[in-house]
Amino acid sequence: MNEATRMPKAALDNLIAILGREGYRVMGPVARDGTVAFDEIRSAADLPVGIRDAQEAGRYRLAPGIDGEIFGVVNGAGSLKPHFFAPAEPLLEIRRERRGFKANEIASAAPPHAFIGVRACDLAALAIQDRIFLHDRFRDAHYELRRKDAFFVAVDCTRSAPTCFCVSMKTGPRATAGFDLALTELPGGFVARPGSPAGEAMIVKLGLSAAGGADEAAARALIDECARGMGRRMDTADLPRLLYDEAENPRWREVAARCLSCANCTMVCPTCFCHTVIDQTEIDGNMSRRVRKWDSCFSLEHAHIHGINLRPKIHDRYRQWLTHKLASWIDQFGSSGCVGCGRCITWCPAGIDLTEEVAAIRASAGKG
Amino acid sequence: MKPRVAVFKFASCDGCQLQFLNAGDELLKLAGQADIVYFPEARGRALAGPYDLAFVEGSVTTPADARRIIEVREESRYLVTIGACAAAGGIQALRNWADIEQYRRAVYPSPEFISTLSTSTPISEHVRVDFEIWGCPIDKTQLLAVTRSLLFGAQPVLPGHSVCIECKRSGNACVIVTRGEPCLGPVTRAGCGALCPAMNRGCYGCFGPADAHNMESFAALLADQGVRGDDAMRRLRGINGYVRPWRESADALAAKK
Amino acid sequence: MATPYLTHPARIVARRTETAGIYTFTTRFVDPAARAAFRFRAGQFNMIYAFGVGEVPISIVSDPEDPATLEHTIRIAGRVTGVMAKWDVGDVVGVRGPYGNGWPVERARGRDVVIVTGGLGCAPVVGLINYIFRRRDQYGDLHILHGVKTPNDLLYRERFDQWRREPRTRVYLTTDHPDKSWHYRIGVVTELFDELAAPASAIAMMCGPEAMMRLAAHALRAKGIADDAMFMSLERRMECAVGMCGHCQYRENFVCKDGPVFSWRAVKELTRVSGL
Amino acid sequence: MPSRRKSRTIRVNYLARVEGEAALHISLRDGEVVDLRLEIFEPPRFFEAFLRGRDSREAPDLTARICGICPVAYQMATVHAFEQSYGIAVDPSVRELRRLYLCGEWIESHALHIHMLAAPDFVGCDSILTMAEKDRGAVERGLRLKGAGDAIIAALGGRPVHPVGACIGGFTRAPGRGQLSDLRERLLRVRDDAVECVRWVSRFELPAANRDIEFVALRHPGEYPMNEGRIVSNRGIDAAAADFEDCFEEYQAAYSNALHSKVKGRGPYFLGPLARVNLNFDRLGAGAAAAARETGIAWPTSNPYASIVARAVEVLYAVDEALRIIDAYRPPDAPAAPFAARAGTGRAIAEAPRGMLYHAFETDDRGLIRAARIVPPTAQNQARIEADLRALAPDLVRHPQAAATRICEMAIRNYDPCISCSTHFLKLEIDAN
Ligand SMILES: Cc1cc2nc3c(=O)[nH]c(=O)nc-3n(C[C@H](O)[C@H](O)[C@H](O)COP(=O)(O)OP(=O)(O)OC[C@H]3O[C@@H](n4cnc5c(N)ncnc54)[C@H](O)[C@@H]3O)c2cc1C
Ligand code: SF4
Ligand code: SF4
Ligand code: SF4
Repeated sequence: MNEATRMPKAALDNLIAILGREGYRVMGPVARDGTVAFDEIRSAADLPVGIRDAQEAGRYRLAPGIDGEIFGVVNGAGSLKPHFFAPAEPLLEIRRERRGFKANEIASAAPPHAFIGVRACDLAALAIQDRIFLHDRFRDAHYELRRKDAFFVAVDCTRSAPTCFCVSMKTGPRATAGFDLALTELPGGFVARPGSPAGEAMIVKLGLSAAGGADEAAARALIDECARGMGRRMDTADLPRLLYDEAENPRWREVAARCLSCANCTMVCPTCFCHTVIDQTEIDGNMSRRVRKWDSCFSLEHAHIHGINLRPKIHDRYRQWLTHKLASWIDQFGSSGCVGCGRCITWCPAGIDLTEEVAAIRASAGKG
Repeated sequence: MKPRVAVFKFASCDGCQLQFLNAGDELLKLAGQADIVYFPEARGRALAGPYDLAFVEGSVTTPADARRIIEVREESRYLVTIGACAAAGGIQALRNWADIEQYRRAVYPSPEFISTLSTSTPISEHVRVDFEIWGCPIDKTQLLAVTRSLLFGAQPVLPGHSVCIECKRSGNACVIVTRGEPCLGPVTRAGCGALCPAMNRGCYGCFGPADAHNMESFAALLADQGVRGDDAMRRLRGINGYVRPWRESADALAAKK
Repeated sequence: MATPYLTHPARIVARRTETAGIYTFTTRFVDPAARAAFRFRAGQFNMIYAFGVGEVPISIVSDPEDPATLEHTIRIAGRVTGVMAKWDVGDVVGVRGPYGNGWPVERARGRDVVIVTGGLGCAPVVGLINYIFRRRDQYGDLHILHGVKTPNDLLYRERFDQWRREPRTRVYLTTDHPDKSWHYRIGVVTELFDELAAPASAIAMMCGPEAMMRLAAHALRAKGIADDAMFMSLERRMECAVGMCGHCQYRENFVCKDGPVFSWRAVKELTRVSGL
Repeated sequence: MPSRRKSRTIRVNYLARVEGEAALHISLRDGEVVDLRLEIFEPPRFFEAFLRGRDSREAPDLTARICGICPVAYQMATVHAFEQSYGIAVDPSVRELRRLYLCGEWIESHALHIHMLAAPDFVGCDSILTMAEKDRGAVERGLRLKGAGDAIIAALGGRPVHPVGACIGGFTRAPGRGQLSDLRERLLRVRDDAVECVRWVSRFELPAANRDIEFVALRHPGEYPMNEGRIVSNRGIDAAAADFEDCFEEYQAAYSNALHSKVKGRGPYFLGPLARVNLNFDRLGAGAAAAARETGIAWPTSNPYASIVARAVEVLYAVDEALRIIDAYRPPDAPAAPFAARAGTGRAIAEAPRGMLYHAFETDDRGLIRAARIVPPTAQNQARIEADLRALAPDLVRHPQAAATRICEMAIRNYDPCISCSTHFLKLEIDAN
């Protein structure tokens, strides 16, 4: 395993076709309304070829990039998250019966999905969601059903957005786990390497032959250069302690003055898992669906208990989000809740940047 | 006995009560659960109160209506307002910043025939309101959910969070971030399903303010986007312009001018 | 594989009014298999579902040795519990659980137990007290401390009087604002600790407003009771109870699975900061 | 002195099953009408006043709020007025989409009126809810038709009431071809309902009446009129839409918050489906025309009670027209034409479900509105409604109160008055240049 092969760009269509024939719904980044999101693709032409993204805090634009470059767009707001942990889905259907009711699970019967063009940070994020939905004390049936048969074609990052900091979070830019096949895009083709038996089989099906040393070296060089040029960084040294100790740092209030409490950061974060479950009941009162929807620690309802709100102020909620993400997550799940994808920075309408907030708290630590 | 339901109208466009009729099959099912005894738009025979559940559409804009709403309250066990007019005074509350005499004279040849108050005010400024459904118009699904909850004898709940949450759940491209266009989503209450961003435009706030909002930061964001002060003021002083956080924010912008 | 959200119909077989606005429901799972499989520990809770309305966390107050019938004492607080007030014998409700860690009844064996509650009374400690009475010889002296704002807030007056008559049991009651009917102590709950005659080896278990529990912990510390011998049951919003929905987070803890009972040592630092 | 016995006052408080609030007052003395007042106490909302100073770009969102039942027509009249003022030429595909959008509103509004507001009269029920017990099939057909109309509006504007998609220059988002295919399926399914609906209403026992009526509607050289055309009447009006104010004048009655209108130098006029069918029968298209002929009514007809049939014919027309548009649809290059605001005046008419809706706006060079004038169809019909009631009045004394009320309501309902939109303000000066 792990032997690098050479894959011509034209073989991508072949890959998509094979996956389609094998029963997968093939998904890839598709440009729409000025950004990209994973959507169904039928051929490589559906991908944002020759386009690159320009990202900054609170700003995202697509613009012409390099001719023929297939994976020039780093990412958009949509990660893998919505495809496994759905933004809204019914879990139970509860029917009233003559005496009482009966609760039935709603099975989601979608075909398995294959994702093409997944970045290392998103694979890392999926592994984190696996911890929550599959490897904790309880397993989430809906998540598991979609997760178990998925196929992943990763793409190593040879270019980062200015908002990226996967190097700091040790999740990229090279895909190291969680994929079936990983591609590095070179000007003239891909270097492909398998990450699973299914990936190895796919290399055979595609008829790829071993890559030359030069190609491998070129791929490495591009990835290394991307790592060196990473737009942002975050000093993670002893972060949990820092954030716990600085729970009353004045910076929380300062950032809260800018924070809209709109929850965009948590919605785009590929690891955030908060959700709410509500009843959607037919008007005749005979059937109720228990529906799960993404929730956010920025909503007021999130910490409401009868008679009190435990996090009434925006600074309480901002601190909850950041402290959970970067600190208590480690206590809970053994890894940081941040993979350094930079989405929360780009998609915050107010342009709040967590790396800057952490740096500011670090700089003023102990002085509050 | 089935609960007695009434639908009242004050100053409004009828769009919210129309949602009952738009409910189609669900309206017929509702009729099996409750007696809709007063609903002039849909039913010829109007039965007198008391009512178990009253839906009130529209704002109070005339002296007669200011008296009528008190009667409605007295006749109703549980009073739910429907829509932006009833919850915030509606678009017609723009008169609250104007000289009503001028309005009246400017537009009617015989202004003395027109009986009107100088303000358009939400129902809650006149009587106790048990629950408010926001939106211009209200969302049909929310209307049915609230009604169902009340039929179960439970206090209704609707989300109070921002439109952004719905916007991201629907996978829309954020118009602020991708286009630099102003959008009221971050300070607006969810409920519409993030309709405007889905239609490729900024939200104009027809569901009123989200319960967690930061108007100061939002005003700063508009300014950063290059929205002129008077334009920003108009955006906030819209369909729900008279509701407190937006009113104050717009007034502050107007004062700066 | 079943979703952890799957709720199981259970029939109400008895309903008792404790006091205005507090009811105890005895339920039995409709499905015999669900009934047979259910086991719980003292202090664990269930998610109780009202059809079409919602689901809330409620402690199990019956005895773990009889898991076939479950008792829940519910205080009518708001939307979901408001509907529960109308429940009656024969009604079918949804139950899933048990969740949470429960009281440290094993650790307390052979020791004096101090129980501190406050406010409107706290169902979980009633279950705990009953648990201990049923195994009276396994525990040392029982000290029950309870503080209320006004005498009207003392909801289980008869029950306190009844406990007071039990052997090796002392009940300490106080109120901030007494009236003529009040013949217990006057003053804030922390002053009760002056009278408390419990050894440093006692174990303390508390349930009630967090501010009160914090004060109690400091008072007990002064009595020489160790931080890790004091336990408190915390309340957070819960929607899943299985550590997935995120609502009950209390910094590094999920109250649903790491709690709801925490040692004072674990949460001492946290309670210092408001809004966590 | 006329004897008191012969004097009779009929008061219908809160007209039922009209959208909005109104009451009718008729006093008769010896068989003569001495007083007849259709009081519209829908409180004034001062749209024309508060629109001043607002940005023209927000206008489609604001004018929509005049009426929750026909917001699309308001948006269409508004955007067309500004496009005229700003000299914007819209993409031909956008023009078609706008017809589709209005088809949606005609279908939904007419289906609502026919099944939920008017039919209960003919079936002898007090509402759709009781009618559902008697004739479930008809009610369900009405709901299906209404649902299909709503779906068209939602496809282009996100939701059926106060849709958000229309803007000056076009739409904020144009649907792809694929997105309209579901709609197409749905319309195909309700086409039979539309045909059946025409048959159904033509079986109603319509009172016979032959009145001297001036019918007014738009007329377009090649199409059944919707957003464009000239103003025409059966008494010889033939004027450009922009010359609306030369043809008609408004006056105020003390008892009503809605202004009345008449043809200048003449009298009341009749707008709406019946006027449109009467004046544009030759543009109805084969399907709708055939269905109209089968009803046995000799078109044009001067019986106002034929309105309900005309309305049903228009439902069928709108379904066919919507299908035609969808089949020929090519997405526009851009959903909206770019434009720059400039100082000027624009006037436009849209055929709302209830008839011609006139908008005129004057803007400054930033695109802020300096003056607005909105003349909704129900206000224009009000004098005509009163004329019909006057014709009925002498006969009313023969009927008991309940029956008399019903007769009046039926006569009023011919106009499907949308009373919330009939309230507006006048005396707006518009610089003609
Ligand atoms: C572990 C645990 C054990 C509990 N045991 C008991 C018990 O034995 N008896 C008892 O009467 N009460 C108990 N409670 C409190 C009980 O769960 C709340 O009173 C109840 O959730 C209030 O719901 P509501 O809908 O009536 O109130 P509302 O104020 O209308 O609340 C609306 C929603 O907020 C959430 N919520 C509100 N309060 C709480 C809360 N305190 N905890 C969690 N979520 C909340 C729920 O989702 C609720 O549906 C316990 C709480 C926890 C966390
Ligand atoms: S916290 Fe921000 S940067 Fe980190 S994973 Fe979430 S969205 Fe990406
Ligand atoms: S488009 Fe508007 S509502 Fe949607 S995320 Fe952006 S700011 Fe929020
Ligand atoms: S996005 Fe905003 S303006 Fe648009 S429909 Fe929703 S709440 Fe109303």
